[in-house]
Amino acid sequence: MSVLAGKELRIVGFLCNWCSYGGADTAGTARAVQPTDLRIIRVPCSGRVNPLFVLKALMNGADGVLVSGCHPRDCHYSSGNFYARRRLELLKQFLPVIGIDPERFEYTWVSASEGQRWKDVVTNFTARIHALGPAPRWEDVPARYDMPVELLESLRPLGCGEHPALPELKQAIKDALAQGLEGVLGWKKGFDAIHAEPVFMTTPEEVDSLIWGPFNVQNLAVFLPQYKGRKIGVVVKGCDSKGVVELLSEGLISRDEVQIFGMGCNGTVNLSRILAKLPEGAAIESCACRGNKITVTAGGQTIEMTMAEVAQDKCRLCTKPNAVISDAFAGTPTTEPEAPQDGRLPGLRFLDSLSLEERMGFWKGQMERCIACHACRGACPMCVCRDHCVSDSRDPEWVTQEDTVQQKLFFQLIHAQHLAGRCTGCTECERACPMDIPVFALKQQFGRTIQKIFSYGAGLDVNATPPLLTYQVEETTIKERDLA
Amino acid sequence: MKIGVFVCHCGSNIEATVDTAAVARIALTYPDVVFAEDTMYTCSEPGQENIVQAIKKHGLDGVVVASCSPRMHEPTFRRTVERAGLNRYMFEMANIREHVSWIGRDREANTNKAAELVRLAVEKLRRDAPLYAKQFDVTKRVLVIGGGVAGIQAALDAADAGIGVVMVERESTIGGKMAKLDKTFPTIDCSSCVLAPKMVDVAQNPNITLYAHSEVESISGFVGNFTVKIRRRATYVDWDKCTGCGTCTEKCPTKNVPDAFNENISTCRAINIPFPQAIPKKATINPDYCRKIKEGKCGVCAKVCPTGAIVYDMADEIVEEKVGAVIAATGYDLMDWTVLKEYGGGTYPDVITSLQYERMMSASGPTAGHIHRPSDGMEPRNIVFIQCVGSRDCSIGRPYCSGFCCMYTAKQAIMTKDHLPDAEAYVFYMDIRAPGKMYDEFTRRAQEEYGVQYVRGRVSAIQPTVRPDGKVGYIVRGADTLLGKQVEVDADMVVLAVGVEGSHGAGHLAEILRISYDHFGFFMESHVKLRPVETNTAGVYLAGVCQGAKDIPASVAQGSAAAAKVMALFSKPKLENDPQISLVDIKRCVGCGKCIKVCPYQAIEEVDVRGAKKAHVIETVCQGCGLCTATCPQGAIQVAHFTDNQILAEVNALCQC
Amino acid sequence: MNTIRLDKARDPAFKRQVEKESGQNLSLCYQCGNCTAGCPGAQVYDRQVSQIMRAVQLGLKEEALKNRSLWLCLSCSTCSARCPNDIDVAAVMETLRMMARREGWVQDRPIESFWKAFLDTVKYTGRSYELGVMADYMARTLRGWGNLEIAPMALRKNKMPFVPSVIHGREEVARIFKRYAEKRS
Amino acid sequence: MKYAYYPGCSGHGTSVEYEASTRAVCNALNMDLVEIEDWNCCGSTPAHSVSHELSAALSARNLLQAAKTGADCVISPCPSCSSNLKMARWRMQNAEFKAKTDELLDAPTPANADGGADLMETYSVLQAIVENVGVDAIARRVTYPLEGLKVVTYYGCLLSRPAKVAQFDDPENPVSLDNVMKALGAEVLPFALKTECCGAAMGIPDVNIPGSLSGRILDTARAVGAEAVITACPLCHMNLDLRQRQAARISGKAFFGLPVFYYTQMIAYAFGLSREAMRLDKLAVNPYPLLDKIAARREARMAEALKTAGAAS
Repeated sequence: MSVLAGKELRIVGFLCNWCSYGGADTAGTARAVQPTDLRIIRVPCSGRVNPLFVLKALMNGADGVLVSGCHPRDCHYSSGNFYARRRLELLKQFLPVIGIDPERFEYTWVSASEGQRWKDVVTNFTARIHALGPAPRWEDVPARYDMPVELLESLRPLGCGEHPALPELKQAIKDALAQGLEGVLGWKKGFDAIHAEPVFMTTPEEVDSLIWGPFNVQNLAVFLPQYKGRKIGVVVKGCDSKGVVELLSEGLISRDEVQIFGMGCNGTVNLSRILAKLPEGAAIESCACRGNKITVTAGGQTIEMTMAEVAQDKCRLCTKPNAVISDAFAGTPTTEPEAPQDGRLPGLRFLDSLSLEERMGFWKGQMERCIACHACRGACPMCVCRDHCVSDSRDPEWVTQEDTVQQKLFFQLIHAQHLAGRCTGCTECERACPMDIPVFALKQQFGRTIQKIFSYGAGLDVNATPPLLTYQVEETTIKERDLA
Repeated sequence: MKIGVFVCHCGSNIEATVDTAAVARIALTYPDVVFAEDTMYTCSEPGQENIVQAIKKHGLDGVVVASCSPRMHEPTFRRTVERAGLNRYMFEMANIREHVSWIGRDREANTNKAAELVRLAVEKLRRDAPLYAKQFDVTKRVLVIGGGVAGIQAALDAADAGIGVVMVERESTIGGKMAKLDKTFPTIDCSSCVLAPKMVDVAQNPNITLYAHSEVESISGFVGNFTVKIRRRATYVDWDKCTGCGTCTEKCPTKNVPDAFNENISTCRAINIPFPQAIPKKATINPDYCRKIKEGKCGVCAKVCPTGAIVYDMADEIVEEKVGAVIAATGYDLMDWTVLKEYGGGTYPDVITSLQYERMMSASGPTAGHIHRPSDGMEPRNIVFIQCVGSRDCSIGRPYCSGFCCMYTAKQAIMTKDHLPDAEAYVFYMDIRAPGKMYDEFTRRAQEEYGVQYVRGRVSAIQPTVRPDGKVGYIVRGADTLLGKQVEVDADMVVLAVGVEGSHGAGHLAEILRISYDHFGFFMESHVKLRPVETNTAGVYLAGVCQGAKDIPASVAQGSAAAAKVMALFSKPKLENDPQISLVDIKRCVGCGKCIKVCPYQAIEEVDVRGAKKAHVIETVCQGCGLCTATCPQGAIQVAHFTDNQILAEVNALCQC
Repeated sequence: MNTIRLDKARDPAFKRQVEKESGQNLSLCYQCGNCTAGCPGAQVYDRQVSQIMRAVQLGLKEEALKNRSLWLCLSCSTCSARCPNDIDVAAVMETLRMMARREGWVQDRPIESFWKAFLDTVKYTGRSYELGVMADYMARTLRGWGNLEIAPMALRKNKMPFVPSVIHGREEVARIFKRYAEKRS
Repeated sequence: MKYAYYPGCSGHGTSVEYEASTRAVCNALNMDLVEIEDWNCCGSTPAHSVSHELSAALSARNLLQAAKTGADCVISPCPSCSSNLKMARWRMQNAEFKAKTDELLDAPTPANADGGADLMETYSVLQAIVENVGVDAIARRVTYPLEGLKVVTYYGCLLSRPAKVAQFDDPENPVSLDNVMKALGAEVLPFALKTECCGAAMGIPDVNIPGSLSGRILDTARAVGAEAVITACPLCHMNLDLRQRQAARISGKAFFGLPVFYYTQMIAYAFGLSREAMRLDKLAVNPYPLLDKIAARREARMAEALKTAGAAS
């Protein structure tokens, strides 16, 4: 639909039926003249406003989006706006990472009696959007294809040698199987020397195939929900264990149905980094690991590399190398480093260094490369919707099957939004991406905001309530925003 | 789907700034729209009939009306489409009056905007499904909050209709502000003679349960089924035993307690019954002053009480009541006029409020009806009344007229002349607002019969001075704008007609009741003209000044009106829910329980469906807020008529690039 | 008094001009008279502040500008402090005074002369000089004799030095006045 | 804190005693004052009555001179001067007004980030004493308390008005002077005319205006039992003190005989500063009988205290 050329910008408002919609009526009844740009969508409650609606509007070309609800403590449904406040504040702080000016989105509170306030809100917000001008359009922004290349310094020494406690771990698993555990998820050697693959160990022989080392990259927590109702075990690295904790805290698996086997982790590799050092397309013949050195023979060449060169980014800043929860822990725990000042991985560091428009261009370039295989989703232990992912559904139909940058990015936004407050930072989404798109940056943007506002990190406490499923009547860390 | 669109002119309300014919033409280009036209008054009988005929003639499956706010006429048009055989929920509205024609002057922009809003409504309607209401039981009892004249009237009317009433009053007696008044305008009736019999009726009516000295702590539930927690504040007297004999008060040695009932112009004892006609007539100890409670010494009242009713270690008690409806009648308080330093800010003893003056004139008041000024007991000769103190004053954030001050000021001036025939009464006013029956005549009588001197102008300042005889005087400096002169009166006493605001704590109560309130603590009615005693929360009604300044007859009328609304609500054997509620798609639900966690009404329960955990909505409990829908990652729980797909369709209609 | 034909006499542009120059919304005034009530000059005014405000509201330019009150205003701001509608009435009075000067409708020459005398002293010396101002003023207007009543005491207490203080930057100050005069003409 | 000091023209004429006592008191309170070099008249009421730009230009020159001192802010004892300096800075925050005013100056004023003029802030000396030094510090320094002296404080129009520019004390019921006087041991009587206008400079063209207005202030002060009036403004002081006889005559009252002090003179007295720090000789209404009374009360109290102490030991 056409916006009156030159006169109006496209501003979408989501107003709760009881307070703000009434406030807009009161303003109308008082003939309080306002700019004509705003289009109001009536919703029952500001708590009904899924932040994805706002993202949808902004992705599809809205120049500004306004959400308005009842004043805190005066919600018609008693607490809807409290949830809305958390979700919308988080959204506002998320927007810059995809190159959208957060000033284009605002949320506020207007009661049904506040006609004058509503007029001020509309007038001020419209003036703000006009000052910002039309939103940059995805088709106009130049795509860029440069990638973060930074190699972060590791917080602790990473290693790849034989783990001395592996026999102890195997014995613990064998004992557990003997006591009636149906099977235990672990890793075994894969199709070549640098690939590991998951194994569901049910016999002592299978347990003997268990390996532990830099190639055990998969987060096995991803398989746990599908074993629901069966008593099984899982072998975890520190990062994997956080996923288990989060699944437990959300009630998606039961504590009495899962046994957790842990061992100190010394880091895992980013396979793309190894492959990049090898002759293109060469088959891997052998691999030897000692200390922090990996020696790979491929295509007749023997190439030596260090963990410092090929380790996964997350391992470099890892502060939880040991399982945060376990029933059996083999060997001595790895020393845990202090949390770094700056926990950003290269993806987010790179995005932070770009201007808003450059960030848009970045995602445009990356999403052009995206093949929509959804491997990111498959690898994510917290993606529990499985067959019911909204990206595959027509009711609701959040994304179409259209192969456009916006649709593909919107899937990533859904994923990131669904993980807000739940993502444990295992970066499996990014690892699994065949195109090496740094999609974890979107989740980390949410994660750091949640850490900042709610001092909350997911996957650390089984009894914690994720911040988006609760609220405080007075939010001391959320600045009251006032448009009037 | 076949959709019909009706674009209303609303006379010239919409047509003046929106080209409704053009909107109708554009609407015809929208998907599924097979019929569109502009009509003069869609809500009028011919307008509605027109819709009915169009549905029949064109076989419409759904209707969009573009007119006023759905908060106004959505129920009207739902009935209209139902008359034509459609499901009442196959209807949507586009608000092109309050949100378009009344707020924008640019006809082109308005027309475009109106057409877009119609588009939103069409897109929403295309995804609507017929809905059917469910019935649920209703608790036929009503909670009345506040025992002033409005609350009393509401309680008595409801009780007379056989409805159980729970009345909660913050003070230790009912009666409210009216009980403090000496006389009432325009008849100069004795206030307590009119009110006291009604108060007695409240006490004696078997259908009424009265909790005095109590406050509403919390309310949960919804229309028909509220659960109320009431805090019975400790009185330190067992009211079942107290006979109201007054011996305790007589013997209490603590005599310096500010007497709140007498607006603090006098003192009372630490154990007290506010006034002779109090209901309930029971004593209450003020723990801030009681020596026994504060210091552990004394205990005189316990010694003299003939029934042994004194309980020094009494604690607050929480009681729970179940009701189906609530009437808020919490009245008002005077605004804090001490911000007005030019009137002394409360430091001049002989500058008092009209309510204090009322107590002074009352025969049951502290001076037994004799007018003596507080500072030295002198009988005043010159009394100045200042109107609009804290009313119509934007500089202190009080833009509104308090409504009844003009009338009671006239009454008090007349009463002054009655009490002190030789005294002079001056009234400084800006405008006299006397629109009620016999009201203007009354203010005229004050001037014509009683010789009250009215002066048109505000008072700039009150300046105390010491007269040659050593007595304090108050130079009241104002203007006579009719004369165009500055004028002064050397007054003995000044009475301020202080403006009103919502009762202290009204905002907090509004939050408990989930109703809107304004900046001044007044509760917001559902529609300013047509639904004056209803609120936007079903089952919660308003009576009296809590909704806005009004005098006694209007408060009484509203009390009866609120009671009538409750009777109508309770007249049905069962209530019907609004079926625009959430529904779980069992196939999509993974049983994660996030919806259960956030639901404000505990309306979602966990059920076992063939061994799998699933969410299930209790239909009569769900209020349709949609918080669950926004929470569920899979989109497995959808609130009807505000589904993800409907809102997405609206967003997509607006933003397509 | 002549009847005012409002349809002819009203000058809405005048009201707008006053509003623009004073930054005040005159429509907010509801004529409560509080400005008049608190005005220390009310007793000597020939037209009360509230009446002047009314004249501006109606757009009656002469009524608003041709009066002595504008010149007797003490700029004490009591009217502004007590206005229930938060109108800066003193700013309106000051605006009207400037407009009256522009129109050549000064109704109180002596007071204007006092200002001129005062400002001339500042212009020539950089500072004000009470005795000089007084003498200049009395010479210009042949008025102000009432002040002679306090002169002996002032002189006895040596409160009025006979020599003005002159600042180094007096030419700089004079240039301010010169530019101001050029801009006005 | 370092203050750029603006004495104002009357400090060299009618209010030499204010000027002397202000400097002495600031010195006693360890306030670092640097007089603005070659300051000019702020233009007073005549300038802003004639043109806001002219008034602002005269003030702006002073504020630019003040900036050269490297002080934190400007202070002035005279409410009219400080009001003008404050108002100039306030008006010149508006870029358009700044541009118009700059046209009158030799060189334009420096601009701040918002396009307004970057000028130093001005406070009255009273505000600086009350807010930066504090009345507690004054109370601690008192050696000769004003034993039972009953005073009314008279602020005049401009100390706290217009509120949006003055940003000091309550516009209707200011209390800063009251607190200072209480710290000195005086009893401050309730006085409704604290901010009523005294007639300002209208005495020059028409003595009847300040005559009647000041007459009323003095009459009420006497009626409530004041022994003295305390003021902070040279113009007010002139109308209440120098014109006191005239005021009595014009308002048809008997001569009030009420001494009118600058608050700084009272501080100087209570601190026991030198005669030159008070310049009581400059007052028109004879203050000495009253001061003798205070001294007598003090001596009586001391004697009483000694007696009690003796009896106790």
